[in-house]
Amino acid sequence: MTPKKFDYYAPTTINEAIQILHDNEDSKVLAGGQSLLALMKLRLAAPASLVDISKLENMSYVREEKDYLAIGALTIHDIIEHNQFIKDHFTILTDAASKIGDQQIRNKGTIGGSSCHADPAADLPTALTALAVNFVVVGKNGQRVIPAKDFFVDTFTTSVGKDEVVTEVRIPYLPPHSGSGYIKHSRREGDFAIVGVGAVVTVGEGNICKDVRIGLGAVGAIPLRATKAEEYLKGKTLDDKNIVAAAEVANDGADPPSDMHGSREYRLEMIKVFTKRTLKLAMSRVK
Amino acid sequence: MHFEGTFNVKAPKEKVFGMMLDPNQISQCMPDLQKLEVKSPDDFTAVVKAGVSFIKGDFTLHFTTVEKTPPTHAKLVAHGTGIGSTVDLDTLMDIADAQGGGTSMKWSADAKIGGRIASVGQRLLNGQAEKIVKNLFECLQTKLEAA
Amino acid sequence: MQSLKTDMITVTCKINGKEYSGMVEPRTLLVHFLRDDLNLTGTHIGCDTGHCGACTIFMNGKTVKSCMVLAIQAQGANLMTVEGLADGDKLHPIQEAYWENHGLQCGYCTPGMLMSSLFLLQRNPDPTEEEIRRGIEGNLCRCTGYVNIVKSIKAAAKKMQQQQGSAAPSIQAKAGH
Amino acid sequence: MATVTELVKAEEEAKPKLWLGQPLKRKEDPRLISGLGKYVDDVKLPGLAYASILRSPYAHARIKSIDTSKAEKLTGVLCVITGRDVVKITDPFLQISPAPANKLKDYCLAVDKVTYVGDPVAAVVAESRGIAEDALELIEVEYEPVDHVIDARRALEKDAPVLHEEVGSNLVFYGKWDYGNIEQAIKTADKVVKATLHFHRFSSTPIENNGVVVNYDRATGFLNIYCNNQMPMFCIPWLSFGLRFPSNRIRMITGDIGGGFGTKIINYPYIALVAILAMKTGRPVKWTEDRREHLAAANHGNERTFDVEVPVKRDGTILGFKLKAFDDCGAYTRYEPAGAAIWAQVTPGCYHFANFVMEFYQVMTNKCPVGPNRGYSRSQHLWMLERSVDIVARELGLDPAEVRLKNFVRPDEMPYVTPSGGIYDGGNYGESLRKVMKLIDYDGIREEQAASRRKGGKLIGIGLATVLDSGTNNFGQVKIVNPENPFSGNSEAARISIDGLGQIQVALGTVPQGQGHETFASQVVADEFGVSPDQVTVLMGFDSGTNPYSHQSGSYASRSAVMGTGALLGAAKKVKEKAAKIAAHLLQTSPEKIDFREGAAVDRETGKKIPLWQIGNVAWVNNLLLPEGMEPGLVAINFWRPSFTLPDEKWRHNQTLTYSYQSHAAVIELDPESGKFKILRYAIVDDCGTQINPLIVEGQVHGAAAHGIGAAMYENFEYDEENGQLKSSTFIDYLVPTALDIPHMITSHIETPSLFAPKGIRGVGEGGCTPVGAISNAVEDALAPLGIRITDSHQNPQQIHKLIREKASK
Repeated sequence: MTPKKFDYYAPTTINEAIQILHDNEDSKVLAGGQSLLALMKLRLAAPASLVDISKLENMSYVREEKDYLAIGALTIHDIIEHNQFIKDHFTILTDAASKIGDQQIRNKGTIGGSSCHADPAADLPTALTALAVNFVVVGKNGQRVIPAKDFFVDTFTTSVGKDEVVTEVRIPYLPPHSGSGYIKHSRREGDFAIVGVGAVVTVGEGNICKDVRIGLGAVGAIPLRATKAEEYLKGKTLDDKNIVAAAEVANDGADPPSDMHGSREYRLEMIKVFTKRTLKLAMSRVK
Repeated sequence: MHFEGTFNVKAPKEKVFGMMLDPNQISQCMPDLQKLEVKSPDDFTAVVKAGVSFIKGDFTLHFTTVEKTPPTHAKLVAHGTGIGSTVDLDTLMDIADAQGGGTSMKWSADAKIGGRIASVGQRLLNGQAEKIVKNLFECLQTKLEAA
Repeated sequence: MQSLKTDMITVTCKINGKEYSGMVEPRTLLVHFLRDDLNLTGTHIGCDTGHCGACTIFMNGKTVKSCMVLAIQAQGANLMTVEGLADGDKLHPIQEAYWENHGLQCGYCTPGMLMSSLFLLQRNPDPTEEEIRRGIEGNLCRCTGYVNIVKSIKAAAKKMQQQQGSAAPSIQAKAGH
Repeated sequence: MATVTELVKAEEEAKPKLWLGQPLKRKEDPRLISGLGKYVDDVKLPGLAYASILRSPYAHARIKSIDTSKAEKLTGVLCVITGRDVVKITDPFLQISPAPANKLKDYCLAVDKVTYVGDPVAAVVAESRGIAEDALELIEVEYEPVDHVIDARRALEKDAPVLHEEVGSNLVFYGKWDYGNIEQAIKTADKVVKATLHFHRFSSTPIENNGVVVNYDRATGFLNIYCNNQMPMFCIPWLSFGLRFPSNRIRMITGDIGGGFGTKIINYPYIALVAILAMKTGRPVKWTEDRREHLAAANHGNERTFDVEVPVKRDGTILGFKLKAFDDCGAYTRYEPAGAAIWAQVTPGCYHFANFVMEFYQVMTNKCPVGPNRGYSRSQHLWMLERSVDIVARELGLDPAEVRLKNFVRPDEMPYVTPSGGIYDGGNYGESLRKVMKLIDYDGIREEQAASRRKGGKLIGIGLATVLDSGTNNFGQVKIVNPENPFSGNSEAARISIDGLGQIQVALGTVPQGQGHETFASQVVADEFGVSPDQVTVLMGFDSGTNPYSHQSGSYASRSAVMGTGALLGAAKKVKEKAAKIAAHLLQTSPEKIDFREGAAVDRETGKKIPLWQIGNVAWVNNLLLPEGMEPGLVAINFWRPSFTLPDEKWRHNQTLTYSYQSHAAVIELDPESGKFKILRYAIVDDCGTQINPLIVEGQVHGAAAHGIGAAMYENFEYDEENGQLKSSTFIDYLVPTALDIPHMITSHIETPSLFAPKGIRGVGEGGCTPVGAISNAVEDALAPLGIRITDSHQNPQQIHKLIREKASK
């Protein structure tokens, strides 16, 4: 299996990268390549030129900034999975990263690449949606910041411009008494989700829900927020009764696809089941 | 995959029928038209660039009108190939007077996709195919309203 | 900046401690470069989509699937393949363990399996069964049902601990540590 | 003075130690763990060119036109061929079907019509893989889709689309097996249990795909074929007649093979295709199948639907089985309809009933052709039996273990003759079931299950299955499907030589794919000559230019250990007889007094010895010292065949030589909210008679079980009703179980030597796909409180969830 021919560029600075993307019609950024190269080998994707940004420096880091945790776009899943600060404060991200593909894929795949690939069934985009992260994007006219809710536009499509590159993911710190988790329902652990649910909760006195964000994967063209369930829970006690009631409306607005592993109907049901479980998991981790 | 829809326009039946079977009009509503060869109004070939995001390529679609009873009914059949895949599309159009004036256009499309895309893209296929077909008819509707 | 059109380009990298270089197309996969151009046929191909792990090698200290990496991406990289595991005629403890515990049958997945075993044990010298199974999740085997592979890795862990890294450092050097 | 223990030890050492039965480390492994294995894709020849194949995107369509001109013009392309070219230079492959199905015209490329997604349409040879694949994109094929059919029953209907007009219908074979008196049994039964059961499509998908390298040597006129076919010499008639090429100039070579499991038996169309390309281009040509090609078009296992009626007594006694089977063999017959008869090896399974009727239909559909796959054709039948036994137990309110124990054939009945003429060669089925139940603490887990049912929540299920693992087939069976078929029995060849320096070399016809033939053969031969296995060299792989063979040689039907040992013992006997004569002549004693010990021929009485090297020296180069009139050389080829018979008028005959058996027990925990379940405990007890090498036996048992677990829980070739597309055509959707998906297996053995096979060895390796039964039984057991019946061999969580939902809504 050989990809179609393409031109290859390996810029060493971000500006070079942007220039090449700008100058070359039908060019595509290559980060970890764990999804893109497979599609190119199957000859479903055949970009005329490939811009390999893996040689760019200072794009792989996990850094504690004042208001947010900054993760470099070229940070591989394996680093995220094992980062202690992330484990302590954003367990949802540890859950998601550790469930991506397998060890070799986690050794090569990057958070930026996975986000830009925007497969609605992938693990990270769902978790990042629940975390309401911001994506830092650099282009010809400098830098801009895209909130997760505006980042994912359609299947395999983001709001990142043709000659822009994602450089960093910013995760706002959670207030005290927060907990989070991600659960993937799939046939085998490393598979794409039949349904993936990420949840972040913040509670006050007596487990009153101050804030909750629920991200849903594999339920439409892009990762969704279960807004109706979120609304239901806000201000209520996060107990089993309310969690179950919220889960019942979690699939509101979801439009899942069908395939041999999960029909539309099955996925709509699983959204409820796994929203319930993920909320409980997140609650169990509140600290 | 089966898709269908109905829309009403002011334009008279004949006009609607005419536009729905006019290769030049239809092709303008196809995704990213590359080339159009019209042998006859009932037999034409269009090359379009279609797909999902960067997973796209040129499809050569050969259209023939197999049923035609002006101005109320027509059946358009298309066979096409591209990126190691095949597309077979059966489109039915039924045109009638709408209650309260105007014309109602009822369409349905059966799409069969085979080969490389079907073998890998199963999870994504339906949604994207639906988008393409729906866009096509929405585009025709706007054209009719504009006309 | 490395930039080229679709014509051939030279790749130079270190494999199992030796310098190699060759001409490739940009689209040449690393696994084909290793097998077809450098004749390192120990690394195998079992699927198209990065699921089977038969092509697993070390790239700059981490295991990757060499069918999911372009040859040019290995420019200047430090690679280790199964051919670099033994120290001359002396088998690596992991190889011994697979042999002694019947951790292979047809042997086709074995080179990749050995690479993943090494990565796992370098990182976690005393893994639980669950950790072992997770560590080789990216390597499919159709002969053994994994039972004796898990057994082999447990045995290898013991051997490597006993040897107190006498063999390990040289491997790690080769693996780019 | 020597202590008692020392004396005992000395005594032990004095006994000749047998290598047979030792857990010897494998001789193959050093090269395989060092990356030095020699697989077909590793073969490189000067001037090697690469082939790539264009395949059908349609399930069923006419080819209106193919335009290869653009592809031919691409730089680096050497040649492009289509079905139209192939028809001119080759003949259709042999068919083993009866008329009219034998009229089927099967070529290595589709001619004018494609009949499944993946059907080869054209082939390109180019200077590189990449260019060959580029060229495929430039071939323009105009198809005219026609109606397709992917359901076997539907394919039999009068108005169903017909795949191959020359055959006239989609029926390949119909046959009725009728033993005892089933109607009488039904009359006298307390109850007749009925079910319709579906066995799904899957395949063992070896990690190494198919591959072929062909070098046509114009100087010698030889076709040198490097491949990974499991029965290369069995393919010769297909290749020779198909290619119109003399069989005595076709040389078949295999090296290490990256797994086969039966799926590499019917790759001869690809061998033929590459041979044509090599002859056309005058270059050595390599084709390496990619995974998508393998999944779509290599070899699926038979899909089969059963209508089942089981007359039973209230106490659980099974009086018989009345069956209708619809076997879906896909778009071409290839090795079929062999599978339409091979299930009959295990007609009653381990059970005692005498009344049996099977009406068997084998049908072509627009899907990938099927062929042998680990447990070939018996898996389906054995699963049906095990599923039915559990359904019987449930309907009678009895414990499934109790029903099995009640109906098992008893040890005191061995050798037991089955209604279809099978002769079981010993075993204790009851003991193996009881043993496996102990391993999972059956009674304990039943109590846990009861407790958890009272509590609610996760559902625990327990599944049992005891199946036959028949080995060493009698090809006489294919005369059942077509009396004209020119094969019967089974045979294998071995050569042993002691050279001029006394070194022992062994060559076999068996074609290993990881079963350790170099190791087991060394063990067997070492015992014969009183040497250590290190002193025996066994040629790796197979080469018809250097290895002895029969045209039934190969690794299939769990036969190599048994057939190989039979052939080796015969060859050793011949060599030893001659060596003994030489030794006796040199020692001036009689051959009868000669033993072979510690690498020498020893006079039993005087203890005088002649080392093997000296015997070899005399036999070959110092031959004036040979006894008067003895021919030089010390080498023997032996052909061994089991004593089989042809089927009688009711198709009764012993259909395999050995009948190993296995009992499996699975404990699962099922999540009713998602339908997903995991295995909590898994245990296996197997009996393959005398074990040559327990390490290898254990490995085979593990591997077979993993295939069954994969099939039951993950692997499924699902086709789209609407357009006949294969939904699982990459490893993204065809789910091969990982180390996280296969549980730890507790294994134990019973060792009942075979009553018929050499050294009491029984075949092992296929395992009868036992887990498919154990797991579907466990799933139904978990869902028993809801009264759900499992009728499919594949357990997909969404399907289980659907069943639960349907029950809940009632």
